[in-house]
Amino acid sequence: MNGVHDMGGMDGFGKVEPEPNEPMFHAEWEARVLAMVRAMGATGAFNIDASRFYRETLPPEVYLSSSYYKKWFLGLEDMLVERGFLAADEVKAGHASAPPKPLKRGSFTTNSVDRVLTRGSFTRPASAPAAFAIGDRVRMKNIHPTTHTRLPRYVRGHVGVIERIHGAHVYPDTAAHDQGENPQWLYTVVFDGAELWGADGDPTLKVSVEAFEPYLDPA
Amino acid sequence: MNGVHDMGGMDGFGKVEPEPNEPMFHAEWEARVLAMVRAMGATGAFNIDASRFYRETLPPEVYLSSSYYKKWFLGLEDMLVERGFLAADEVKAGHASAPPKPLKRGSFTTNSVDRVLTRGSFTRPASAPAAFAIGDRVRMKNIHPTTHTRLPRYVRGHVGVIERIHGAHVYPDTAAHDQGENPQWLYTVVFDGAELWGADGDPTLKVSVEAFEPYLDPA
Amino acid sequence: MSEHHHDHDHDHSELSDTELRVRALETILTEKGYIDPAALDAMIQAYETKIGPHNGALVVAKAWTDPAFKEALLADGSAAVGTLGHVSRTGDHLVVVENTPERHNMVVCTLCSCYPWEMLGLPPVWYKAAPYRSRAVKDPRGVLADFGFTIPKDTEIRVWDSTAETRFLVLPMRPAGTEGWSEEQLAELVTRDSMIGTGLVTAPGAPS
Amino acid sequence: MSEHHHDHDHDHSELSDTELRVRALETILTEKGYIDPAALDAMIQAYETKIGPHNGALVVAKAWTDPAFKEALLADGSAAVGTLGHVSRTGDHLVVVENTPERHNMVVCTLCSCYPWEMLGLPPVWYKAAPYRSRAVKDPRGVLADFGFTIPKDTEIRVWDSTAETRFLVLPMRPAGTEGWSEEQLAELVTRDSMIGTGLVTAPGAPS
Repeated sequence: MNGVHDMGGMDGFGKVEPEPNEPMFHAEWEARVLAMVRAMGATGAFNIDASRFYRETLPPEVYLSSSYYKKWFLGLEDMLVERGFLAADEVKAGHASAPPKPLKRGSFTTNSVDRVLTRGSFTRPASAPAAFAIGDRVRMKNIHPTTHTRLPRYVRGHVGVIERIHGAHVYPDTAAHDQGENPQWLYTVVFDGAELWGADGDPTLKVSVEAFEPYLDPA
Repeated sequence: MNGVHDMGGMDGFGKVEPEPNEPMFHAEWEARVLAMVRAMGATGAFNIDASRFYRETLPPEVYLSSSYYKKWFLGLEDMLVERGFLAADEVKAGHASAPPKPLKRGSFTTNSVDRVLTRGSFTRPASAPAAFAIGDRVRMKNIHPTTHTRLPRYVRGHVGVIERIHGAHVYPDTAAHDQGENPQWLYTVVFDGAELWGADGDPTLKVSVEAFEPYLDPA
Repeated sequence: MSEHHHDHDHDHSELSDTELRVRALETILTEKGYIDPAALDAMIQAYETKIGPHNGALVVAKAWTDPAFKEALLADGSAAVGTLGHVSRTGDHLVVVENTPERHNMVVCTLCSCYPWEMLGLPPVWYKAAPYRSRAVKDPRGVLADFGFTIPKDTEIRVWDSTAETRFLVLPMRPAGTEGWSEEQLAELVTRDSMIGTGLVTAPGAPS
Repeated sequence: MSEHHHDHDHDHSELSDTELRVRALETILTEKGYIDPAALDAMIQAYETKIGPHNGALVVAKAWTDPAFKEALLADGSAAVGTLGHVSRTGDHLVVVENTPERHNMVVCTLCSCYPWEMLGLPPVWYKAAPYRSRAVKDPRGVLADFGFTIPKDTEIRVWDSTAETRFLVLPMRPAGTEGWSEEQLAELVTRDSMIGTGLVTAPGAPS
């Protein structure tokens, strides 16, 4: 979707403000939100792509005015209600009142912690050879799905060069919507700054994105 | 600038909500804001392009969460302070404490009202013949100025056809920044929906923008 | 959810904060001698009484009943409207676009809120809000559905994005069953939304 | 102005509202039997103690002192890091990119907040906030200026937008004046920001 989350190349957000000696969490609830998201993901209630999509579909003014973990919290709550793990009236009451929904991978217990701390692999067997080789010129497709995609707006329609091939990976565009892992070849595609930003761009700039094969046309 | 104001083609803002029997103003202060903006514009404190730029440069989350006239108010206040018509401490105090700055076209009095109600003309003599003719195919330039522009992101890089020629008009990209009227030929350029939105686009859709000649390359 | 719906100003404490700030600004501008508040009153009164969709409706009704006027209107909106004594101050840049069974026109300003004030009055909140501005150029049929109507699926939809000082007025289709009606009667039927392209004109009792 | 700076949560009443909602959700998830709060405690403790930029710093220091490791690291980041006993759980998709006098690398995730947690810990607020995410791919030198440094004007700047599950770690340049230092000494110099590409590694007393 063309949401406000897709902010590469936007102006007007001001300066970057590094925070000296930044704490890991700015409030205790942030840690609980992080842990709940990871835990419920580990139970199989949702995958990482779905959780991103729920954050992206927060109302744009909420997305832009909420802190990072607030967005995580709001996305989590929406997702669990919409997928039937909670009822809206339970959220309102602050207590469970309906039976739980079965979890694909079971409850999250202390035995599950280790599994969460080990990062999963997104590589999958490929169903076909890679369509592109290192050095190939490709044009990013001009797609505008209202669903989840990882092709940012700022590269659509632009021509880049295949620089790396990462094997076939879970395809977020389908995985986010429970339409399967649908593995696709993943490439690093690199662009000249001037290709993306025109004559005013920094002449020393090169930008790459990680792009799935369905995003690419030969150029 | 690539601001959140440039929202053509964005997803996630929800349904359009028509309001039956909508009043002209939803609060009395809205009318005062409208009148102050028009009045101060008439004094020559700023032109319409500058006033748009000040609204565009409000913080994005403020832009998206403020009502229309609230944005007008915030932009007006910023603009008058930044251009030296008010001092920040006067705004804070709610009263004038420094001498006024001379106004190009004088104070706004009851005699000025009629002038405001008659819409101005933006046509100017052209300094050169039009570079394009009706029916010409043109590609919208891929420009990303951080300054004011009226070339929306969703058409940049795309190919359309010149449909109408409106004569030479004041050029907002310079006028907004007090760099002169710099008149440029203005065209209606029409695009197929599929050119803008790809294969998922409505096949019956055509979209046009009003485009100044510096935005266009032959295609 | 519309921008209006989310408006922080609807919170009472913030509303009064805005009110206070607006009053303070007017006080300062007055004390500086930049403006006369009475002139603002007069301007607001003029907006409230002189402009509005009745102006556009008269132009549409005239076009429906006077083929020569219609031809002139489509050729040069500003010039044609200028010939009508009762509609004034149109400016130089009015473009009138005609709905037909083959083509439905719709007007938007994706970048801000450009709108033909002189023909239609001040724009409604939805016209200036993000849902309409964002979707009109990409999903106009979805937008029309929000207004409760559909157009035939093979009708071309032409969206005019008002990115400059040209201003667009849609000339809607004259409804069936209005043969012989006077300009005044016809003007009564013409809604604001039909001149933006987010509504159709229907005659009472006639099939829409 | 950062997202953080504008955060509505910093208002005390809203903060407690968020706190209450977060607690309520945890209560419901617990009552439903989906989670054990003690498991959340254990997870948080692990994040607070086990991950962090010290992991990445060790990898960088090793690469500076062991040419074979460096070669392996640049060829396959995950495999090379997997050979180090003291750094674990890197996942399969680590890509290490080397800064040179000719090229400065910088990592961003424009779409969300992808970041090599296992190497660097949880990302800082600025990395996840709109100013960095929006500007890094268009005006990286402006972003570096916000961090208080510049790179030579003819050095290539390569920005890696982390739009998939690959994760990027910048291998910064080893500072002059550190000849003969041990891995442990070198690791002390390596900052988190230098491994994102928004900082340089400098040796104490050495010219930066």
